[in-house]
Amino acid sequence: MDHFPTNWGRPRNDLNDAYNTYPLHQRPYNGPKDTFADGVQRTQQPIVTGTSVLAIKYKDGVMMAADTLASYGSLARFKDIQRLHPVGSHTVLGAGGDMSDFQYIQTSLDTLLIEEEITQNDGHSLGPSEIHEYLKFLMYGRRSKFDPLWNSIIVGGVKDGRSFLGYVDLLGVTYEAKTLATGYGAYIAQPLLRDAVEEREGQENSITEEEARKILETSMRVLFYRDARSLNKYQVATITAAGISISESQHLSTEWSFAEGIRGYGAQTQ
Amino acid sequence: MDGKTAPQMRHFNPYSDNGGTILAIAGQDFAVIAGDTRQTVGYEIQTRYAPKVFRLNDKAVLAVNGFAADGNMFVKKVKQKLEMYRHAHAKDMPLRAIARLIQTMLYAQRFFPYYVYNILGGIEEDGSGAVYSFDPVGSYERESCRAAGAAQSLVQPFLDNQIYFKNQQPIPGGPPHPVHLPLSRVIALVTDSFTSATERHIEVGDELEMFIVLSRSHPQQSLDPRLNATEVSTTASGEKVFVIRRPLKRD
Amino acid sequence: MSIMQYNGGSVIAMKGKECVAIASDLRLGNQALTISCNHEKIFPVSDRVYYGLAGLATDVDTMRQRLRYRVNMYTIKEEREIEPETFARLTSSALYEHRFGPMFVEPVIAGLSKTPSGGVEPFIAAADLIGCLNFAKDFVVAGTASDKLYGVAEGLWEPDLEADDLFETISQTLLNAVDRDAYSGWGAIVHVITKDKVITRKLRGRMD
Amino acid sequence: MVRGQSFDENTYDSDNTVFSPQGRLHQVEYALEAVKQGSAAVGLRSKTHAILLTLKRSTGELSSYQQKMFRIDDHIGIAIAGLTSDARVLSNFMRRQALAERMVFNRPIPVNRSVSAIADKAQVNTQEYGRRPYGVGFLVIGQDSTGPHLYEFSPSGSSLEYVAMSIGARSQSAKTYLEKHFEKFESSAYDDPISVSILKQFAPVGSLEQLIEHGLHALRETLQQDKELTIHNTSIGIVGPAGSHEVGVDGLGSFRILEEETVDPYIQALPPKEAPAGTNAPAAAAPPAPAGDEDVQMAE
Amino acid sequence: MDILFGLCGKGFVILAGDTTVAHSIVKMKNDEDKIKTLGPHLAMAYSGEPGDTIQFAEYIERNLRLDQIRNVHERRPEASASWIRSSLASSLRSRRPYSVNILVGGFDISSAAIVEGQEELGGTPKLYWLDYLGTKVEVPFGAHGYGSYFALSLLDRYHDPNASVEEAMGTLKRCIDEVSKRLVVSPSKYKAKIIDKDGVRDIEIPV
Amino acid sequence: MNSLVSKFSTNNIPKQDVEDNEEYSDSMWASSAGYATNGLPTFRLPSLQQPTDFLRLHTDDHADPSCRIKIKHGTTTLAFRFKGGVIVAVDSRATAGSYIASGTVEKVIRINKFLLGTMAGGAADCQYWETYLGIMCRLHELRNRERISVAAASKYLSNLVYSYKGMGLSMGTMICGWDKTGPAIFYVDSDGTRLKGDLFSVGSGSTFAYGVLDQGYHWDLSDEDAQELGRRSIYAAGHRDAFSGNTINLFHIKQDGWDFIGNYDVSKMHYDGPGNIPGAPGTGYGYEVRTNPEACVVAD
Repeated sequence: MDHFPTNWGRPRNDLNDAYNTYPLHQRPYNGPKDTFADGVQRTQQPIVTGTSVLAIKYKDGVMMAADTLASYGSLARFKDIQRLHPVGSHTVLGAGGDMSDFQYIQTSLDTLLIEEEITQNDGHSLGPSEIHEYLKFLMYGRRSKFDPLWNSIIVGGVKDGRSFLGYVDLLGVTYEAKTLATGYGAYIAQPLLRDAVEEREGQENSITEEEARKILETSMRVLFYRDARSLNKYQVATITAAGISISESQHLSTEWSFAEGIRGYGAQTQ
Repeated sequence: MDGKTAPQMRHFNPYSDNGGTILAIAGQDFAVIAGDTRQTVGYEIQTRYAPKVFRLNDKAVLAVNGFAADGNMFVKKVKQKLEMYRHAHAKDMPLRAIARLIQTMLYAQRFFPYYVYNILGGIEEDGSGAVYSFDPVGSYERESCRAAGAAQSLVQPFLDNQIYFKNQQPIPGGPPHPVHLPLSRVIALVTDSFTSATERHIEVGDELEMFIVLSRSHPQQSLDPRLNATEVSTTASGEKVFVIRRPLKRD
Repeated sequence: MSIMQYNGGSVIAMKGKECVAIASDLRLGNQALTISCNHEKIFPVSDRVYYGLAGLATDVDTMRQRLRYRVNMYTIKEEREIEPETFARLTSSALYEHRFGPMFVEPVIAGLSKTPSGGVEPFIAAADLIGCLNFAKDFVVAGTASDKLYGVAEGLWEPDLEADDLFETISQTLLNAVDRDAYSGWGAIVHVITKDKVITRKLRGRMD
Repeated sequence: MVRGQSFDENTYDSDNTVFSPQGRLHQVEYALEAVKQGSAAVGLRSKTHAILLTLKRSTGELSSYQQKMFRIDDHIGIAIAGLTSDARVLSNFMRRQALAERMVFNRPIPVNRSVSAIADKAQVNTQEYGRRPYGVGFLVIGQDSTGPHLYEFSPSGSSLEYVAMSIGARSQSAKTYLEKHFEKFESSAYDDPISVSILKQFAPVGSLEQLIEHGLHALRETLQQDKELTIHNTSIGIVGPAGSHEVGVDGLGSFRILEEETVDPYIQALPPKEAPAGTNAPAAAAPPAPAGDEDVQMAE
Repeated sequence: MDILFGLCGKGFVILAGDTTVAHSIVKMKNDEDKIKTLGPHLAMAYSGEPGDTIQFAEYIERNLRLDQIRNVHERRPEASASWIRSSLASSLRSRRPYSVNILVGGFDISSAAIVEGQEELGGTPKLYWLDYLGTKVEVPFGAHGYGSYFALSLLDRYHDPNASVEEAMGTLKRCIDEVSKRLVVSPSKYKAKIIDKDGVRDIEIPV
Repeated sequence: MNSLVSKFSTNNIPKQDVEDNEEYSDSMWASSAGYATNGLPTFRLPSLQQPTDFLRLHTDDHADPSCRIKIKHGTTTLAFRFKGGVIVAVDSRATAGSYIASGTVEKVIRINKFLLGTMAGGAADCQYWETYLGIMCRLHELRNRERISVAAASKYLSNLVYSYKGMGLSMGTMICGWDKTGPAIFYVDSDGTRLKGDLFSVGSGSTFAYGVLDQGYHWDLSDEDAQELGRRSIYAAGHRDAFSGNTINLFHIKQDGWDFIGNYDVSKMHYDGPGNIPGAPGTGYGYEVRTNPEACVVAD
C-alpha cells in the first residue's frame, strides 16, 4: 500500500501499479468460484438481430412499426420475421436486438399470460404498464446476473382508457415518452417523430390514425434509406381501446432514381 | 488467468450513464429536493420526462442520479424497506434512520456497486430540515446543500457562494450572514441553478421537478399560490410535501 | 491524469460595461504537490489588452515568449497598438501552427477595442489548445476549474456591470469555483481593464 | 371441547390428515372454533366502500387493547378473530405478496388473489401430515380495479366474497342483523365488477356514514349484556373515499383505521341500544361464548 | 531517487544534493557531486535520468562559459535560469528530450539587485525550481525528488529568508534528517554549496 | 416456504431471470425489519469469474479517469501518542477525481467514548466497517463486562477487512484509544497490516504531515503543544497537498475518554492562525504570512 488512497484497495495489477512493493504477480483468488462457468454460454453479443422499432401515441391509442428483417451480421438472413408481438389484449411489444432472446421473452410472457388471464380469470388482467414493469424487472435481473437479454423493447398499449408507451433495454433502463424509437431509429427517426408530435404540444391527442400512420411511414422510409440493416417491408401495430391489430407486412414505396445523378452511387462511378 | 489479461465479459458493460442533475437544500424547517427530468445516454435524449426525485414518505424525499435502471430499482427497494418498517412499527421511518438504511443498502453492493448518487432530503424528528448525500457505495454525511450528477461541478460552487456565503465577507458592522435562508430564496436559487446548468450542460434540461417538504414548525403550512405547487402529502397532521414543476430549455 | 491538469490553474474573463476583467488563480503544482503559490498566468499585451494562459506551465512560458515576440513585431511593423481581436487571431494562428503536436495551453483574452467613434468596446475571447476561437458576449473560462467557473459565472454574471461590480463578480466567481477544484486556487489575481486604467488586485483565497 | 367426546371420535382428533367416519376433519373444525373464541369482527361492503368494525378487548386491567386490524397495503386491510400469532404470520405473508406484486408489476395486488393466496396456504395445513391448521379467521377488505370487496378467510382454506359478514364470538347475532339490513346499504347487485373501475363513477360518498352505522349496529349485537360500544373498544377500518367526518384521506381512499377519538362521531350518531327483546334470540343459537373473554394466546 | 534541496538565506543561497548514484539495486558511487558551478555566482543542482543529467549539465556549463567569454560579464541569475528553461523546453519537443530536474541557485550582484539599506550583502540571492518539462518558478526554497514530499512542509514551517548561514544549515539538516527518517531508501551522504557575494564554494553539512 | 404454495402463487418468475431478492425471506419481518445484521453482513458479488477485475474496470482508478463510479476518498490523517494521551488530527476534504466533493467530511469516526477511528481511503469502507466495529465493541462490553482494549478492537477490524483482502476494499485507519494499558494507537489497513506505534500519519498528504510532525514530536510534549503540533501538521498537508484541506478536526484522548478540541479552517490557519490559544504561534501558519506579513495585503 502506498500513501495515495486512490491506489488503495484496487485489485493489484502490475500494469497499473508500477511501484507495487509486493512482488506477487498474481494473487490467488479465494472468492467464490462458479464451477461451471466455463460450461455456461451467456449472450455476449447478439447474433441474429432486428433493427429499429418506432412507436407513437395518437388519439385512439398507440401505433408501432417495425420492419420484418432479422440480420445475421450484415447478411439479411430472415426477411419475414415478425418483431411485433401481442401480449394479452391490451399490449404489443416491439423488439430490436437479438431475436432469440426476444423469442425467449415472448415465451415467458405467454406463460405469464396463461397464468394471469386463463388460470386466474378473475377480471384482472395485465395492462401495458404492468407488462412494462415486469419486463424491467426481468431485464434488470438478467443484467445483474451478467446474462442480459440483448434487446431493446418498446411496450405500447391501451388499458382502462389510458394509453401507455414505454421502453426497456438490456440494461433494464426504462423510460416513457410520447414517441419512441430504438436502435438506429433513435438517431434517425426519433427527431422526425418528435417533430410531428411536439409541434402539437398540449394537443397530442388530436393526431388521427391516418396522420399517425403517415408519420410512421415517412419515418420508416427514411430509416430504410439510411439504415443498412433495414428492410422495405414492415408491419404496423395499432393498439386502441377496441383491441390490437397487427397489419400484414407492407412494402414501402421508395424512390432511388435520384441515385443515378449522384457521383459514385449509381451508374456514374467517377 | 494472468494479470495482463483483460477482464472477462468485455462485451457487456452492465452500466450506462443517464445524465441529469439533482440538488437538495435544507432550510431551518424545510427542505427542497430537486432534479431535472431529462434522461440521456451519450448524445441521445431518451426522454424529456423521467423523474429522478421520489417522495418516500411525508418527511423524506430521495433524489437519485447516475444509471437510471440502478436508480429506479434502488428507489423501489428503499420504498419496500420503508413499507416493511411501517408494517413493523406502525409509523414512518425517521429521516436519519432512512439515511443509515440507504448506507447499508448501498454498501451491501460494495463489490457490484449501484452506479447511483443519492441525495436524501427531508425533515428530522426535531423538525429541522436536513440533507444527506451519498456516494455510490454508501459513505454519507449530513449537509445543508448538495448537488450531484452531471452538472454537480457547475452547481455546487454556486451554492457554496449563495447558501454558505463562502468567500463573502459580511458588511462590517452589518448583520452576519444568515445561517438558514428563507424558503422563497431557496426556491429562487434552485431555479437559477438549474437554468444555469441547462445553459452549459447538454445532459441537463427539459423540466425541473422540485419537491418541498415543510416541517410542522414552519410558520406557513402552504405555499404561495403563485408557485403553482401541488400538494402530495398524505396526512393532514404531518409534514407537508409539495411539488413544483418548471419548464427548462429543451435544446 | 491529463497533461492539462499536470500543473493546475484556471483563468476567467468577463465583460462589463466599458470594461473587462480577467482573473486567474496563483497555483503552480506538480500534480497533487503544490510547488508555488505565486505563479501568475495573466500577462499584459498593452494597457488595454491582457491575456491568460491555463495549462502546462512550461508551454505557458514558451507561448508567452512567442506571443511577446509576435506582438512586438506587429507593433513595429504596423506602428500601432494591437487590437484585442487582432491579438486573439494572432494567438489562434500561433497555436494552430502546432496542430499536430499542440502546445498544452488554453488562452483567454480580454481587452478593450477602440470603436470608430473613439469609444471603447469590451472584448473577450478564449481558444482551445489548437486555436479554435470562441468569442463570447458574457464570459470565457479555461483551466482545470473550467466547469466550475462556468456554473458560478452563469449564476452570478449580469450584463453591463460597472467596473466595481465586475470586479466583485469575477472575484466571487473565481474564488468559489477554484475552492471546488483540487488543482486550482492558492490565491488569485484580478485585473479590471477600464478605459482609463487597469486595476490589479490580489485576492485572499483559500490556501488549501 | 365443543365436539362430542366419545372415544370413537377422539380417535380422529389427533391427526388432521385423517377423516372421521362422518367425513369430518376434526382438527380443522377445532380450528374454526378457535376463530369463534376471538372477539367479533364485522365487515360490510357498499358500491363505494368496504369497511371493517372490530371489538377490541383488553386481556386485563394492566394491558392495552389488542390490535384487531392490520394494514396489508394501501388498498387492503384485515380484521382478525382467533390466534393473534397465527394472524401475524398470515398477514406478513399477505404483505409480502403485496410487495412482490408492486415490485414485479407495479400494481396493487388484486384483492381476491391476495385472499386466495392465504387460503391456498391454509389449505395445505389441512392436508399435510404433521401440520396444524391456522387458528385464525380474517375479514379482508380491499379495493382494486374491480371496486371494493369484502372477503372472509377461514382456517379451513376457504375464502368467499360477501356483501356483509361477521366472525368471532357471538358473530351470529351480527350476521342476523346484517342479513336483515344488507339491502339498505348494498344498493345494487354486484354483477358486473369489471365495468366499475373509476371511483368517481360510484354512488355518492355520503353513504359511508350510513354503512358505518349499520356496521356498528351489527357489532353491538355481539356485545355481552352489560357492555356498550365505546371509543376505546371499537375500531373501524375503511377503504374508499373520505367520509364527512374524515380529514387527510388521500385521493385513492387508501385503507385507514379509525380509533379512539376518530371513532367518536360515529358512536355518537348511533341510536341507543334497543330493549333486548326479540333481537337476542339469534344470539342464543350461537355457541356459548367461552368463559375467558379473551383472544386466544399462543403459549410462549 | 536523487534528492535536491535549495534555500535562500540573508545574502546567500544554499544548494544541497545527495551523493548517491544508483543503478537498479546497486549503489555505484556515494560521493558524486550533483551540483555544478556555472559561473562566478551561479550553480545548479540536477537530478533525473542517468546520462541525461550529466550531459545536460555539461552542455549548460559550457554554453554559459562561452557566453561569459563572449560578453565578459556574467549573466544575471534570472537570465541564466531562463536560458536553461528554454533549453529544456525546446528539448521537450525534440526527438529525445532531456529528463532533468534542476535547482538553479545564484547571487545577483548587479546594482539593481542591491537592496537599499542592505548594501553589505552585495546583492540578492536567487533560487529557481525547474523541472524536466521546462517549468520554471522562482522560490524561496525548493526541493526535487521524493525528498520534496517531506521537506516542503518542513521548510514552510522552519525556513527563514533572513536566516544566517548557521541557521540555514540547521534547517537543511532538519530536511536531511527527516528524509533519512522517513524515506524507504534514503541516501546517506549529502554535499552542499553556498553562493553569496563572494562566489560559489562548498560548505560542510553539520553532523 | 411451502413448495406447493410458491408454485401456485402469482409470483412465478423463473428463478434465473430475477435478482436474488433477499427481501422476501421471513427474517426480514422481525422488528429490525431487515436493516440490522447478526454476524457478518453479506455482500453481493458480480457473477463473474473474477469479480475483482470487474470492480477495477468500473470504479475510479487514478490511472483511468474514465471510470464512472467515483468513490469518495479521504486523505490526511494523523495520530500520535505522548505523555498526555493521544492526539488525533484529520483534514475534512473528500475528492472524486479533481473535484472536491466535500469539505466537511467527518474523518474521525467515534466508535465509542474511548475509541476513535480515522478515515483514509474509501470513505464508505471506513464508515461502514468502523460503525460495525462499534457494534462489536459494544457487544464485547456486554459480554465481558469491561471495555474492549484498543488492541482487541483493532485486531477485530483487521481480521474483518483481511477476510475481504484482494476484493477491493480501501481503508487505512488508525484505531486510537485509552484502555487499561494507557493510550494506544494501532494502524490497520485493508491489506491486513496492523501496527502498534506511537506516531502515524496516513493519506496522500501524510508525507507533508510527517515533515512537520517528526520535527516537533517528543514524548514529553505538553497538552497544548501536542494539540498545536497536530493542528500545524494537518495544516502543512492541507497547504501542500491538493487532495487535503478545508478544515482540521482535532481530538485529544485522555484517560476519561476523548475530547473534541475543535474544528479549524485550514485557510484561516494560513492567514490568521488558531488565535489566542496556548501553544499557538500567534500569527498565521502560512510561510508568506510568517516571514513577510506586510506583503500579504490583499483585497477580498
